[in-house]
Amino acid sequence: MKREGEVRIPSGCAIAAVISRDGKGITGDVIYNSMKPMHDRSNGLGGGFAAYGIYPEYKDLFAFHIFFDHRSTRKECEAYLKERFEVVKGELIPTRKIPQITDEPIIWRYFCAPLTSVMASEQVDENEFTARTVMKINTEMNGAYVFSSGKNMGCFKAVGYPEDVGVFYRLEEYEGYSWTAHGRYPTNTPGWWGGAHPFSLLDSSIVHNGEISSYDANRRYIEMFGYKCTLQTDTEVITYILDYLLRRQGLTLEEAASVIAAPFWSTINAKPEKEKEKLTFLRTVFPSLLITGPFSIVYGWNGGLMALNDRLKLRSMVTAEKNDKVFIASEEAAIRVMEPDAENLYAPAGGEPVIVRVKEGKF
Amino acid sequence: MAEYLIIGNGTAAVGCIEGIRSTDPDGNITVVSGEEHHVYSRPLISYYLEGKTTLEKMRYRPEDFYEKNNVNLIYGRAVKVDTKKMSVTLENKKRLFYDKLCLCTGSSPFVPPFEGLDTVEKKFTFMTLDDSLALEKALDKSARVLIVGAGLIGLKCAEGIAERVGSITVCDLADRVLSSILDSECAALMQHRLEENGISFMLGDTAVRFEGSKAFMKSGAEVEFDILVLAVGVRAETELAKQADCKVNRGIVVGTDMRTTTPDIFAAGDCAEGFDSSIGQNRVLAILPNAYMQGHCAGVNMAGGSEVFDNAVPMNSIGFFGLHCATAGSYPEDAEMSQQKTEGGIKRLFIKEGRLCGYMLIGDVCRAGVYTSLVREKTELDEESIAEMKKFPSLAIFSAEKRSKKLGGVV
Amino acid sequence: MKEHYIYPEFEVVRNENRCIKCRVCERQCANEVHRFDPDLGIMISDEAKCVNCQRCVSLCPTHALKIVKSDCRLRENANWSDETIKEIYKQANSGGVLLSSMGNPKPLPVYWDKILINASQVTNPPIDPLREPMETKVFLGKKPDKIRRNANGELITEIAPQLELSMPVMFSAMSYGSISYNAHASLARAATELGICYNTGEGGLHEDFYVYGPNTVVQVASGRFGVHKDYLEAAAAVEIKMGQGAKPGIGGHLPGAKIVGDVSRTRMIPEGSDAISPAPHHDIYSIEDLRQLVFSLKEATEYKKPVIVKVAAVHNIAAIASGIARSGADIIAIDGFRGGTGAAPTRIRDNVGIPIELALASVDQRLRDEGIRNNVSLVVGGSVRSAADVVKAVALGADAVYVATAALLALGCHLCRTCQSGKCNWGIATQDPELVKRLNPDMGSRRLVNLMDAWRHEIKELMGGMGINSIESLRGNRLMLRGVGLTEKELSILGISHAGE
Amino acid sequence: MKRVYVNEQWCLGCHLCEYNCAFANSGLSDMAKALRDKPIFPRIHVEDSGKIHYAVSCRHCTDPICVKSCIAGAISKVDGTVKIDREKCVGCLTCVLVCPYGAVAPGPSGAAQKCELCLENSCGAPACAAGCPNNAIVYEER
Repeated sequence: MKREGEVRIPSGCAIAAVISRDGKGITGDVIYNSMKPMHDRSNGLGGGFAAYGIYPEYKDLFAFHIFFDHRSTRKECEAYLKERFEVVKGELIPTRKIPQITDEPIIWRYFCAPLTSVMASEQVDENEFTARTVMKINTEMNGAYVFSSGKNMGCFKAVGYPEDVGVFYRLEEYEGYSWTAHGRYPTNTPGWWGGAHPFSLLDSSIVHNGEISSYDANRRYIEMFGYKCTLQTDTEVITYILDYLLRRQGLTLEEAASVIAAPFWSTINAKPEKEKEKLTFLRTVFPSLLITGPFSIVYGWNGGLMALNDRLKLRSMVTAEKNDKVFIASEEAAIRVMEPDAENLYAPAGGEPVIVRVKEGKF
Repeated sequence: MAEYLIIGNGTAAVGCIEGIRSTDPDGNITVVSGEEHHVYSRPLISYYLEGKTTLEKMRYRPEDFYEKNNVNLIYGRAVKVDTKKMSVTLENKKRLFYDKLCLCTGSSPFVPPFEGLDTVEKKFTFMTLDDSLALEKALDKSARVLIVGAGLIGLKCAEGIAERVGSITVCDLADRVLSSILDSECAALMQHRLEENGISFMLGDTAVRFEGSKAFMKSGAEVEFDILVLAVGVRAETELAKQADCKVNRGIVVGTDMRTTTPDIFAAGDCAEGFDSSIGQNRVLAILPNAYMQGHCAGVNMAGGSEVFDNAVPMNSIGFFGLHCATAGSYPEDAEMSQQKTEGGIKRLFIKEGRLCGYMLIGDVCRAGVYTSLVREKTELDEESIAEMKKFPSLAIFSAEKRSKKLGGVV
Repeated sequence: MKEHYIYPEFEVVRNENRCIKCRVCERQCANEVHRFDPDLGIMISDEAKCVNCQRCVSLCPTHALKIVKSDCRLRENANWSDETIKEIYKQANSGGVLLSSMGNPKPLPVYWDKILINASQVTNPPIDPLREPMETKVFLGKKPDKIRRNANGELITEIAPQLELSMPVMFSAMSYGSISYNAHASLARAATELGICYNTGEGGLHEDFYVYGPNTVVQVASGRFGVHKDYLEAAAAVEIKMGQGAKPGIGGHLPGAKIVGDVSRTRMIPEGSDAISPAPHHDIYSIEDLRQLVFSLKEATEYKKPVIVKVAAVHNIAAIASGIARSGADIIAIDGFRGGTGAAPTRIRDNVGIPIELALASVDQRLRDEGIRNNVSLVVGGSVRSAADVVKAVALGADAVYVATAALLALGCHLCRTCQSGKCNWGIATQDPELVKRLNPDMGSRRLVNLMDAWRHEIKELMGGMGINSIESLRGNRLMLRGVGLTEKELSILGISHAGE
Repeated sequence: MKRVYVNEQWCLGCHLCEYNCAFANSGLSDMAKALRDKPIFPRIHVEDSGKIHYAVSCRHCTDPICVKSCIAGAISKVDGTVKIDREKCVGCLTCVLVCPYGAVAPGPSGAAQKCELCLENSCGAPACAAGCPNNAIVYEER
């Protein structure tokens, strides 16, 4: 069977997320337990998490999480990394042997700082430099796959049910202010660890439930700007789109949301003149980044989360609050596990972004 | 509520009723009918004899006409008008008061004082339904009929009875048939068709004396007959008008609003002498369409509306044994005549000062109304239009702009 | 010299049991095929004059007529077809270049028909266009590489001029002269009602149609007919015509007989003079010359109107398009080899150029590979025949399509392919006032609007099936296409997988 | 009320309206059967004058002179439509004499006939307009 990247694999999913607006620590068991009631939304072929604020001691270093097929690949990859980065620390990611998770690859993490001289010669900033490195490894180095590359954050994913993946990675031992989770229901994957979600680039991560119909339009557009959609997954292309719009074009989250889940022209035309002008501009300039077909995503970055549905709301997604915490999940049941007394349960409308910033963005 | 009184129950009366009702739905209308019939069309009496219509179908308006128009119909003969008291007295002494009076008294046959006429057993005039019914009783397959008068009435009578009698002779002092509407050449065509159908003519000749079943002609000839029909002419019924002090010439003089010279009295139909736009002066135009339109105009004005009928022209459509003839307007001596012969027919247009003033069509009368309207409207025509008009009657005579109004607008 | 007799191509079959001798066929045939014989009391036909335009068939009130292909054949020969042989006879008779009209009729591959469209099942939902909004609006024009903000951090929303279309279809260039006033009126009115554009072609813009300017693309072709300031200013966009799919590499020739009255005035050339469009623009012998013309036109229109460059699909189209995309043009229009024409040498029409499907796929990919796809919008034409073709073109990467033949068919054209005769019985490809009036623009525009409304509905249905609710998400979405019966090479050029993959 | 209107700009002079009219009023269901090898008596006629063509049929005048002129009282205007009672008509053709459009003509029996908008035949709406290939004849409110 072909794995992700060789063929486009549709899948259904479960997603969940929690964030503390005050930036308070939340342990990983909170999020992986929330996936249990949504067990049937996954099929054991992929589960994963993104956690923010988990590496405070290395918060200024890029944290690479990498799967290796083989020891020799690790050596080769490490050599390449060292050509471009100062590797401050490299270690195995601690895991727990459990019967539900098997056939694991070699899983390492590296805390690195870009070599300024190399970076200067490429005339790019550290983010672009790091992103290029990730693309290079993932497209050209067979058997090595970088699945996390942000600062003070990390993705953890595996083939298996998400609640088991959480136990496998000992997530209860990590404390972060924001977590997202994903359980996957792919229809024809052999089960490749790299194909599990979240998908991330730098500190951006995406968990996504849906199957977008605009995929190839989006992919062929975004690939003009140096991105390579090696996995052929929605999550990958959405991550790149957001990276392009937010980091490269400098759009705000709200603006980016109105590109990828653009309001209908009839809605735009009913807006006040200034708003109308802006929305028309965004749809005119970035028509190929409109995403159609069902999706519910939670986009994570250092300092916040954004939940967004496709403009027709073809996938379920609810949000709720309790004190400083905001919860997001495909089903209310997941939220009730995290916080039985959650309040202000809300189903965001299609195309309506729900944006939560830690400490109102002054994080 | 206004009291409208109409003397007469013919076409003009119907026009008058409908004219009043178009303006005043409520006023009281009284109609005095000399004939004890529902309103019928007098020109149909020959068609009745011919079998082309029935008494039933001859009704000019549906059975419920009076009812629907809320008209009080009285059979009787009006004999006296009192303009001071504004009343009309009937033969039976009944007095009817009016606010507005319309005289639609029509005309009656003119019978010259022939010597020995009283010796003729079967003699008829041909004007009313009763005339027609009386004549019908006298008809038989071997009867010899002498008709005095080769005008419209005489000839229609001839056509109507042709299949029901043995022979018909028509005499007229004029040298041609239909002398009032046709010139000699056109008349000859019509005469020919009549002759083909067994009718004989003695033209330029007329009866001067009768003895039983024999007529003695001016020329000295003698004609034996069984039935005599007198169709010499008609006279407007103006007696009441005279009483009312209306100005009367050949008919009751009316303006283009159908008022007589006496206040509150109107006149319409064959009794009236209205404006003939083809000659620019008043004259009696005893034709049915004219009667209706005058009646309608009178009715509207009686009811306080304002209607003007100022474009009456003489016109006739008549046919004998399948040969049709249409005429309209006047035929001034100094008009240019454009002539076209057609198969068994003829077309003559009389053009003067860039206008069509009259025409005669024998045979093909298709779209004759286009010509009639040119006469009626006195339409000014340029050379191109005149050339087009000479070809045949069509809307091509008009400019594209005028045509688009006619065919693309509400008319 | 007596010419060789060539048996007529068509036969007129009249059902005498149905013919009522109303003579409509006689009155409506400008080729004078039908005639009433008063002595015989029947209608008779001169079949040698018949071009099979079907006007008589269409108007015969009792359906007593049909036109059939003559079965008088030469001895069968797989190499020497009847048509080939008859063309030789014609040329031997006349010594002339053979002329034809409309698009290439040869049985060359139609790739649209070898491409199939996807639909959603289970893993994501099809969308019902009757229930959900379904958007077809597109903006054609150059898109900025980078957004800009003002001092307050607000987006600066000014961008290069865009052509807004309610659906990704435009009526392509057909000149006034090659088609009639009423055909132009129909196209202009329909485009306006539909919120799309029509194209003047190279014959100028009749003064009556300036009112439709916001829905008009004006063309500047090698003959520069009718080009002046007001003409450029009236338009929504200006198109430089470099070539035409039906006759790449050659110009045009409208005979002086058609340069009469309004046509002469609109083209700004004397009555009766032949209108010759040179093969090249004589001020464009290279790509840098094109750039100068593009900017001349932009200067003339104060950078307020997008400039389209139209080229025929030829072998090196991807590189040509890349050059155009860098020339300052806002839109590239590519015309495939099946595109129509009012007159073209038969040999050129039938043998020059390449299919639009392949040209489109390679151009779209090339511009993406070079990262300049956003510099230009891509409009393709050359036999887009249905809503399915539109959907396939957009999924291959087109921003919009140009249709002309389909529009003419809606106006009554029966593809008899004798436009060059000027005796179009349907009032389209003619300047004879008696024939021109046969096309009532009230009906013509209504039929065009109907056709496009129908296509719009179908496009929405197809999009809905794919789970796509806006045309933007279809553009370049080649995953929605699969090939059938295509070689690896064809699939790779089209950038699509084979059905079943 | 809806009437038949003619725009000569679009009339091709094909005369189809005459045949459609004759067929519509024939009471038959097959046109060939109704019209083949017979003289036709349409209630609309096309006038051809050089390159100008236009069809003429009853205008259903606001103030119809034919109604006023009919000697038999056979013509009436009902709900805006001018109609001829063929039973009452005696064929005197006074209506032909007065109609300024030439829109009345004798039918096969000699009785006058004219367009009655196909309201009472099986078409239900004017066959001339429905069959006009160029919308030169329309049936609409103006």
